[in-house]
Amino acid sequence: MTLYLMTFFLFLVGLYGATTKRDIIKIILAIGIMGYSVNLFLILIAYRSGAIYPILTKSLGKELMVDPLPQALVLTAIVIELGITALLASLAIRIFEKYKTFDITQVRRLKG
Amino acid sequence: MITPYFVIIPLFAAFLIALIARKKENIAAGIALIVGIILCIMSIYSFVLLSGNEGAIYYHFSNWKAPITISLVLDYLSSFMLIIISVISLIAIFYSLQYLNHYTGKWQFFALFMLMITGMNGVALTGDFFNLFVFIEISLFSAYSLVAFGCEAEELEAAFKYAIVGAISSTLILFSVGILYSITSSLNMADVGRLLLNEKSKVIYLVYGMMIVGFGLKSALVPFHAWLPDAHPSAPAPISSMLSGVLIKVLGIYALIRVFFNVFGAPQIFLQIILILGIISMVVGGLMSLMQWDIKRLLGFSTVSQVGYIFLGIGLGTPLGILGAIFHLLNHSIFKALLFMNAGAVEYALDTRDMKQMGGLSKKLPITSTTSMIGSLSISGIPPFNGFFSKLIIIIACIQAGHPIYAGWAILISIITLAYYLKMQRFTFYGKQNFKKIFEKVPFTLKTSMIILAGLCVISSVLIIPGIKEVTLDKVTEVILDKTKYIEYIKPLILGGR
Amino acid sequence: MPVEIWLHFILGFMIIGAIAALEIKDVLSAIIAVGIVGLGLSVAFLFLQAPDLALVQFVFEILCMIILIRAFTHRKEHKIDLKSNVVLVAIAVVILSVVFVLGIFAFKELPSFGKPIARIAERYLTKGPQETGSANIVTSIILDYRAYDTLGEITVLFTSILGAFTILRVIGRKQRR
Amino acid sequence: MNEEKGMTIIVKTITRFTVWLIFLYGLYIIIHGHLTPGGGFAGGVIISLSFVHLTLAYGKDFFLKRHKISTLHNIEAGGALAFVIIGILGIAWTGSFLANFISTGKLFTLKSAGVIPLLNIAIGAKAGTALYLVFYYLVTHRSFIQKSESEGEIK
Repeated sequence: MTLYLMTFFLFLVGLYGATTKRDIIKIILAIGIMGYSVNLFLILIAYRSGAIYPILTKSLGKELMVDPLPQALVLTAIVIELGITALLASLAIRIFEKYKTFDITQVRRLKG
Repeated sequence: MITPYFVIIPLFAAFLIALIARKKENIAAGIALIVGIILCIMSIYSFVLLSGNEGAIYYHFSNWKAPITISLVLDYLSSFMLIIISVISLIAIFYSLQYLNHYTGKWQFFALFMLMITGMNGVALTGDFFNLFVFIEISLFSAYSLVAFGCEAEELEAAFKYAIVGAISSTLILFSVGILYSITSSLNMADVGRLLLNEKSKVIYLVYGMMIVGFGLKSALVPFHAWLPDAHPSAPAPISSMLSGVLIKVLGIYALIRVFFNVFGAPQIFLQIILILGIISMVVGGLMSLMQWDIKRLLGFSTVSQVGYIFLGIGLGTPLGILGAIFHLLNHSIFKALLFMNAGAVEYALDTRDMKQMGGLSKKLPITSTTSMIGSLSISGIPPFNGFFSKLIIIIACIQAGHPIYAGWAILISIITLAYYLKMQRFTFYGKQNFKKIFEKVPFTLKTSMIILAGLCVISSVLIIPGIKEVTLDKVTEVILDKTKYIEYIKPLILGGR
Repeated sequence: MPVEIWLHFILGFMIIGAIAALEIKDVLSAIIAVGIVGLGLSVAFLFLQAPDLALVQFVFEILCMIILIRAFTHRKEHKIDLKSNVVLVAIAVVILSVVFVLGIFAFKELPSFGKPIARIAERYLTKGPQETGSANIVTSIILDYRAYDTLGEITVLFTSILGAFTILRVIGRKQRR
Repeated sequence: MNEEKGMTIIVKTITRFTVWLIFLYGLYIIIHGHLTPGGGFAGGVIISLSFVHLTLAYGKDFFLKRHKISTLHNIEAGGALAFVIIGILGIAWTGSFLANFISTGKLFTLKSAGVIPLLNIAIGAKAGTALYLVFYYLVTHRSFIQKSESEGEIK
């Protein structure tokens, strides 16, 4: 329970960074932190006390293993996170070229 | 079994374009056009096919049975969304054949377009929560790149804002999927719906909240709408019409309907929230549109307002309200695509989007002017066109459900809609001529696409005639309201093998 | 020591690292701080019996750090002593604290740590190796039972690379006449 | 760090030995994905890291003298296409997309698990080249575009 709450807290730290920071690089890092916390949460809910990793080896008999499904999901989620980082980084580089700044409050030709 | 091909064909096309058509732009365009036609035929055929299959076709991947693997569910609602996606995207592909003359990187455009269709088709078909998340990401990633396609400063800025908002909302959705997995130990939507029937924990409200915020951000409900008026106008015109016409509907509205009606069983708290937010977005979007001078920004805010109508219909929760919402969803995708294409044609001819520098275009661009008039009249709800009927149904549904005040708001905003579209017509196509010269005539494919969509504005009103309504729109409404049928099919297969 | 205590320790470390990354003024230090959070995550995966993920997270973190450092730190003009808007920070802190308090009530209802329901998991664990022939059950899930997700995953990667390539074109529009 | 010429002679000499180790480790991870931890994606990232290593040590032009960037693009799209084609072959054999249509073989041997190793190799080829391409475009953005414009690669 406290572990879940700490993960949730990490998620909210990331959300705080993504909504309030002015620096584009900080926003990208904050999005990354949110991704980490979700991945950790998915693996936390998969853990079974006293269980081992879900890979058979010849020497092992029938032992309790952790839930493998969330691990498969997190593998996909990590790749997606890498994709969004790459895309955001390339957008940030182009924005820097055009505006000569990483300050989101000065990147403001649009009024929305 | 045609179900998986809706994803496989555009995906294959995208990879093929990236492999063989990198230097040959005409081949890329040709592949995209062929795929568009194939998907269009397949989606209409799928709707016909359903009547012989008791209204639902299930497909399981990798030769396993449902909760173990991912299942695709093709029912009337999915098929309806597939038709909207493929028809609008076919017209948008045709439109962009000549619209892209002024852009570089055609093959990237068509490859990303194919990936966007892949993502949306995947979302419309999937019956699995995590798979929903993956396909949302595919279509969003291509949407970010296509918004920034012109590589101008404003476009990059809009794409960055869109990407940040999209990343936050996707992370929220993934978190809520994790919580759902923890309390049910399943990812299949039907299975989760079945297990939640006798689940009374409070954590489900956290899931509701996260899902409403997550999908609300994608469908631009009002407290979460700030990205839309930047992102949609910045894209090239065919992409604007895809984003406003189809993407927000599939990723936002369709996903919300599927998750909350078919899986969670339309909880009352959800309906209340959606109803209130829908009315707020209707009003705010309408009032903001009145103040715009950029023609595409005006259309962007108008989208916020019309999405509010759709959510008003859904939030009522009655069969009539949902019928109106579904019909308005279809109509809005047609006329908003048309209006964005008109704006694109004007931009193509004049190289500006400022309405103060236009005026008197009706003589120079007669087809654009006429079709734009049809689109404007449809969206503001003038009788012979489709927008009138869907708005009328929503208003009647409001009164029937005992909310005459909401009906009043809907009528008021409808008048405001007429006002700002008349303003758009007055300053763009009629009145004093303010532009210096027309750079270029509107090319053939642009004209043709606009004429087809204008025709559809009239034709789609046919769907409401008794007799046709029963076999089309009513079937879709039934799927939304019938939770038991959606979750039923999973029962005999629990933990089955091959 | 039991796993829980180690995990509390690592998570605390990650939270501190995350806050540091968001508040540090220097770009390079901020990126490295996030890198440390990611490596902490990798260690946490090891404790939670997910060696696949620990490996992927580890190499992913290295690649991400290289990309971010090379992309952002050689821009000399960039200064990062930006103050956030005080009102915005106050609003965000209030809203997020409310969400956190609501979260305390909600997370109580989840199955407690170490005791998941694992309904479908049993099926994968007992029959997976025989049915797919793969000793690594995570691999058998991502490439056999749920291979469609993996197709989606490589498509996401493909899209983001194509998108980055599209965005990094220098000239987006041809000159108008 | 000089982008054009790379690092000092010491770094270059050590790189010459280590880069092969990294590359082979990545290959091992990909091929043994169904037996040990790791798989196509992890191995692909490691392979791309070996390319990144080369680029950092020798400067960005070193790698491209040997392999044209379009080859990497072809491998990337080809890997993705191979995944889809294996899936479609599943339809042809068993009637279900992405089905495991090769016999699963004996557990714990390299030649087991049907199509899983093939899919791992496809993912590895795709991820390895794709991630290197991302690194390459982001880091050498400006000069790459100018160079390829003069060669007429981007119109």
